[in-house]
Amino acid sequence: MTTHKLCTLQEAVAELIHDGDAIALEGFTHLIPSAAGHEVIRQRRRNLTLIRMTPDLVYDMIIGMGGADRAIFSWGGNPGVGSIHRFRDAIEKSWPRPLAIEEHSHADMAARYQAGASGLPFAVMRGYVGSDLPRYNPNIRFIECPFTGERLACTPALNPDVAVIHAQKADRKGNVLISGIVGVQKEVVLAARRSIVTVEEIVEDIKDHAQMNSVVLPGWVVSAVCHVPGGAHPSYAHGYYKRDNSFYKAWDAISRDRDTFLEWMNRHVMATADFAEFCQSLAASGMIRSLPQEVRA
Amino acid sequence: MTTHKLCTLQEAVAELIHDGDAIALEGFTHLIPSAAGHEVIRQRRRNLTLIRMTPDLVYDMIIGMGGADRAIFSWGGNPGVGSIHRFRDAIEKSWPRPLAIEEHSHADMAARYQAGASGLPFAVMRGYVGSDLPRYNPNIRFIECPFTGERLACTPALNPDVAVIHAQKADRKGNVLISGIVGVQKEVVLAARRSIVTVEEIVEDIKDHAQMNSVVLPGWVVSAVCHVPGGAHPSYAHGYYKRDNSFYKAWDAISRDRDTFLEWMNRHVMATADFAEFCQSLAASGMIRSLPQEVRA
Amino acid sequence: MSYTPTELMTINAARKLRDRQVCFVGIGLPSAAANLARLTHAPEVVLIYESGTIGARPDVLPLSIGDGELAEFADTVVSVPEIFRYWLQGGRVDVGFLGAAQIDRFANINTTVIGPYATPRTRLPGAGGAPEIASSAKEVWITLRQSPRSFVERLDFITSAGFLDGGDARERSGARGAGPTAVITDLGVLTPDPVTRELTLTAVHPGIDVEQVRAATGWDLRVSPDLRMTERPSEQELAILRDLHARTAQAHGAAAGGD
Amino acid sequence: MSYTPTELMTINAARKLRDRQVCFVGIGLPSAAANLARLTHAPEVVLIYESGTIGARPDVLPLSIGDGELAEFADTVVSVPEIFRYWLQGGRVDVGFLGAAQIDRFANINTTVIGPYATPRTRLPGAGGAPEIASSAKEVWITLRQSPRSFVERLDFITSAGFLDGGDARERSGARGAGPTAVITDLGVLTPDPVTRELTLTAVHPGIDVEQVRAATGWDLRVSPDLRMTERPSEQELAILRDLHARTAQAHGAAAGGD
Repeated sequence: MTTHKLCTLQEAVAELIHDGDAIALEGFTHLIPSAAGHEVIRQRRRNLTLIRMTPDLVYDMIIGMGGADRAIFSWGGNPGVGSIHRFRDAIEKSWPRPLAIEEHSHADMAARYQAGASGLPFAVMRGYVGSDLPRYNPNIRFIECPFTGERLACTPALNPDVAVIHAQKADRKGNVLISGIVGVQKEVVLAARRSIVTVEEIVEDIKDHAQMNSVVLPGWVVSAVCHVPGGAHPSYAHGYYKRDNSFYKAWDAISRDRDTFLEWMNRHVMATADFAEFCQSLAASGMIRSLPQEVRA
Repeated sequence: MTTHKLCTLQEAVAELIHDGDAIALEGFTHLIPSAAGHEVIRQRRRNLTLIRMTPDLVYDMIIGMGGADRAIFSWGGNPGVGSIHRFRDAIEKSWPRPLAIEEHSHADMAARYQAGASGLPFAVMRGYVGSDLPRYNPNIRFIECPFTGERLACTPALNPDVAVIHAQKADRKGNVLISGIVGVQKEVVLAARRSIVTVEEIVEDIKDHAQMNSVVLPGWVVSAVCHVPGGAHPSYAHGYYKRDNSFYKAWDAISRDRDTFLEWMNRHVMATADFAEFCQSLAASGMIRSLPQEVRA
Repeated sequence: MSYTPTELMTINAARKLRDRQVCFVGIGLPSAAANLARLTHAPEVVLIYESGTIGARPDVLPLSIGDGELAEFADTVVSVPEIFRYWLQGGRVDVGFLGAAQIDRFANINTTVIGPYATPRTRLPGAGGAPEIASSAKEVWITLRQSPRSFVERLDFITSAGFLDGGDARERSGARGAGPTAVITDLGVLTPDPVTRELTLTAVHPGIDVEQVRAATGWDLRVSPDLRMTERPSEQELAILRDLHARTAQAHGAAAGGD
Repeated sequence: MSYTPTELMTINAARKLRDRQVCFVGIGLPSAAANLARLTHAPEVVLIYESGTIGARPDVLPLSIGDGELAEFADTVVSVPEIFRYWLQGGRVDVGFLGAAQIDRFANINTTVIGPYATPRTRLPGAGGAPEIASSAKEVWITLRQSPRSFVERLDFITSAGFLDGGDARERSGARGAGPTAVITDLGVLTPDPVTRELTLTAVHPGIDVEQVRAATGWDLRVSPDLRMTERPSEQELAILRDLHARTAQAHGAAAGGD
């Protein structure tokens, strides 16, 4: 890429995410790259394929703003709260546009990312026994073990155009440290053609912060690193700030109605220049008790 | 098992390793369970299938003492030195008994352990392209990707009867912490029906020593934990003692000749009661400059 | 001491867990029950969450499957691919503990859609980890509230297999494990008939009569001739459960506690 | 400054590595060359060893592929399954740098047996990581001493594929990457003919004449009409290499240094 590896989130999204791309914003409850999701919306990306094990608020926003044609996922909901209404509205009523879906199980999505990271064309698993999912998803097939004759499920590797994750720390060379619930983040970055990592903190040398067997992504496998403190909100960053459970609950009311949703998005996302302004806007409207970056101090 | 999870190595081998078992002593250069290998020899186990990516000194000893019928491996040598003579003598001249071999590549052995740990009957990989190995090993087959039609290698999962590894620390509940070069140790323990872990140190609670994402084997997946300080010698235990390179070199001379080998084994292994006595015996003969447990202090 | 139907269900589910069992825990009611077991009779139970936490010991109940609380006090935290491959598919899980939106008489469950798949009347969250939990754990327990809308004659979609069409259908399917050995509801406990595998009411909670359970079931419910009554929640069980919910509410904000 | 044939080979192999390339390093001569490159013109080269160390920066040369020195200063240390699956098979390696016991005219290599497989005259260590390094890295370099016993007309066993029977045989085999683009010996450098893929002598080291190379080759060696001479090792290269070996000898005991 032409920008420096350490760049702003605006630059990273402008350069690396294109209309029509298959993008995977990952983070399993922890470290969800919410700020990056907002930036995709601000830059009005269209016709995206959204890949994510658990499409939750971050994809509800993109879908409701009309950015997506298709979702590949294994569990779509607002964790601990209920439905994601924009996602359901798109599937059930094609609003604001139809959303095609390709549905798997968690074990399968994880295996598909692993296959993608491993340079394999497909993943093999014991899965979907007796489930109706394979009837509706032609990407779930079955093969026989060449040694035992057992029947196993298989699905194509996932290789997104762009992986986007949030992590705790990176250094100036772009080496990234992830800790706590690490989800599928290493796999999705290695499976993707390009990758953006937003981080809480830039440190001088990651080796001063990481033990030998820590989950580290070397800078040379990452396309861009952006310093976005609090960028996982309302998800959390272990060691920095907690999950904002009240925001997840508030989202239920914000997103239930199309107009309320649009008004909220226009006010807090489209009318703000970046994630810091978004946080200020939320704080000004009393929606968050404290900005994530302040939680840390 | 009837013995307590924390027990002596003698008890663990007596109870868990039987004649005719397929055993896997793993440790990729680092953390090789040498003391456990000696104990297998002391207890005169016979007709073993020896599984290991890199059969080196630890299997050279067992093979030379007539304990093995078969070896499954990917690289057999004395790292940085040359051949392992007892292994070669068994393959080339059937001394002291014939040794059947099943030969794979490193990537394949690692994948086979992964498949074993994953409850899958086989592993898929891009491998063996143009190699003669599949001509001589019927366990290497090829399948077609059901999506792309590509030809991929596959091999059966490895599920040893017993896995044996060495690690830095365990606690009283048998939780094991491994750090540094971690090799295939987690996979082999999870793939095996039973497992023995020898450790440098017993600590009160492993959580005081392990970060969240450290490589930890919970006590409930391990059959026996044995406190054997220095038990990886001449391999090393990161944070405890270094690799004894001079012993690896000395082994070349010890093992080249059948009688010299037998004399050495009888003197240092068969005539000693346990690993501590073995170390004393070596030190008394000037073969090691210092006992591993002393290196630590 | 009085108690709510949800407390009753949670306490009865918790009682089933034995100490040192390895339990793959779904979020919500299964998580509350598993942690209640850990805080009462099963201190060494091993709780695994699909977020990768092994040996989790949350002090408050997680609102999501990946709360930091789960990682903080776990024995180890591994990646999501690893948790499914080495730990679940690897055959190390004794009990898979699931919730569900709908269940049928053979304990198949639906968490995907109500109505046709392409044009759903209600779009549910989807499979998550359930299809493989249901076919890999040594046994499966399901906990949900009993009503004609949740206990249905015919599922629009089988997300995760119970006994499929009953009889030996599950064995023939290649699924591993014994399948759903218990369904714990707010009214009682259902277990599969050993031969037909049809869910049979084998216990009712105190104060619940069989007709009430029949009325809450969308098919003609079979009732065991040896129907027993579950034990009333003890004061200790209720106190510990309420403490747990109170701590949880305080940690997450008021609305997160209770159920 | 005078130098040994091994120093010459190591320095010429080191020169090929470019800064920031990702190199999967075999033990022995490849490791010495890759680290010399890192200590001279390629400080940001990424060295991966099959023991799982990524971005290794050993201060002394490792005697084994898994010395603690490799882990201590690495960017990260991953498991052996991961290094082969995510990093090598995943297509992230620019250069696979291998040694070999024997090589043929199409740069296929043998590290398995001399003589029949079932009744070998000499049993070699076996495949190790080489078959997949040879078929997954974007290109492969091989370094070994040139002699009629190592450069043979016909291999008894192909452990790892070069260009197989030559021509487009490698492409047809499904191997990825360009295959062996250079063989660096103590006498010179051989590169594959663009069409036939037969190894062709394209450079000799200073003081080596072509007849010497032909005599050390077990087949009728093709020589490039544009044969060039490699540059003499510089004083700086020799000084840094000798320092490295001296440090290594001191750390490992005298016999470990040199070659």
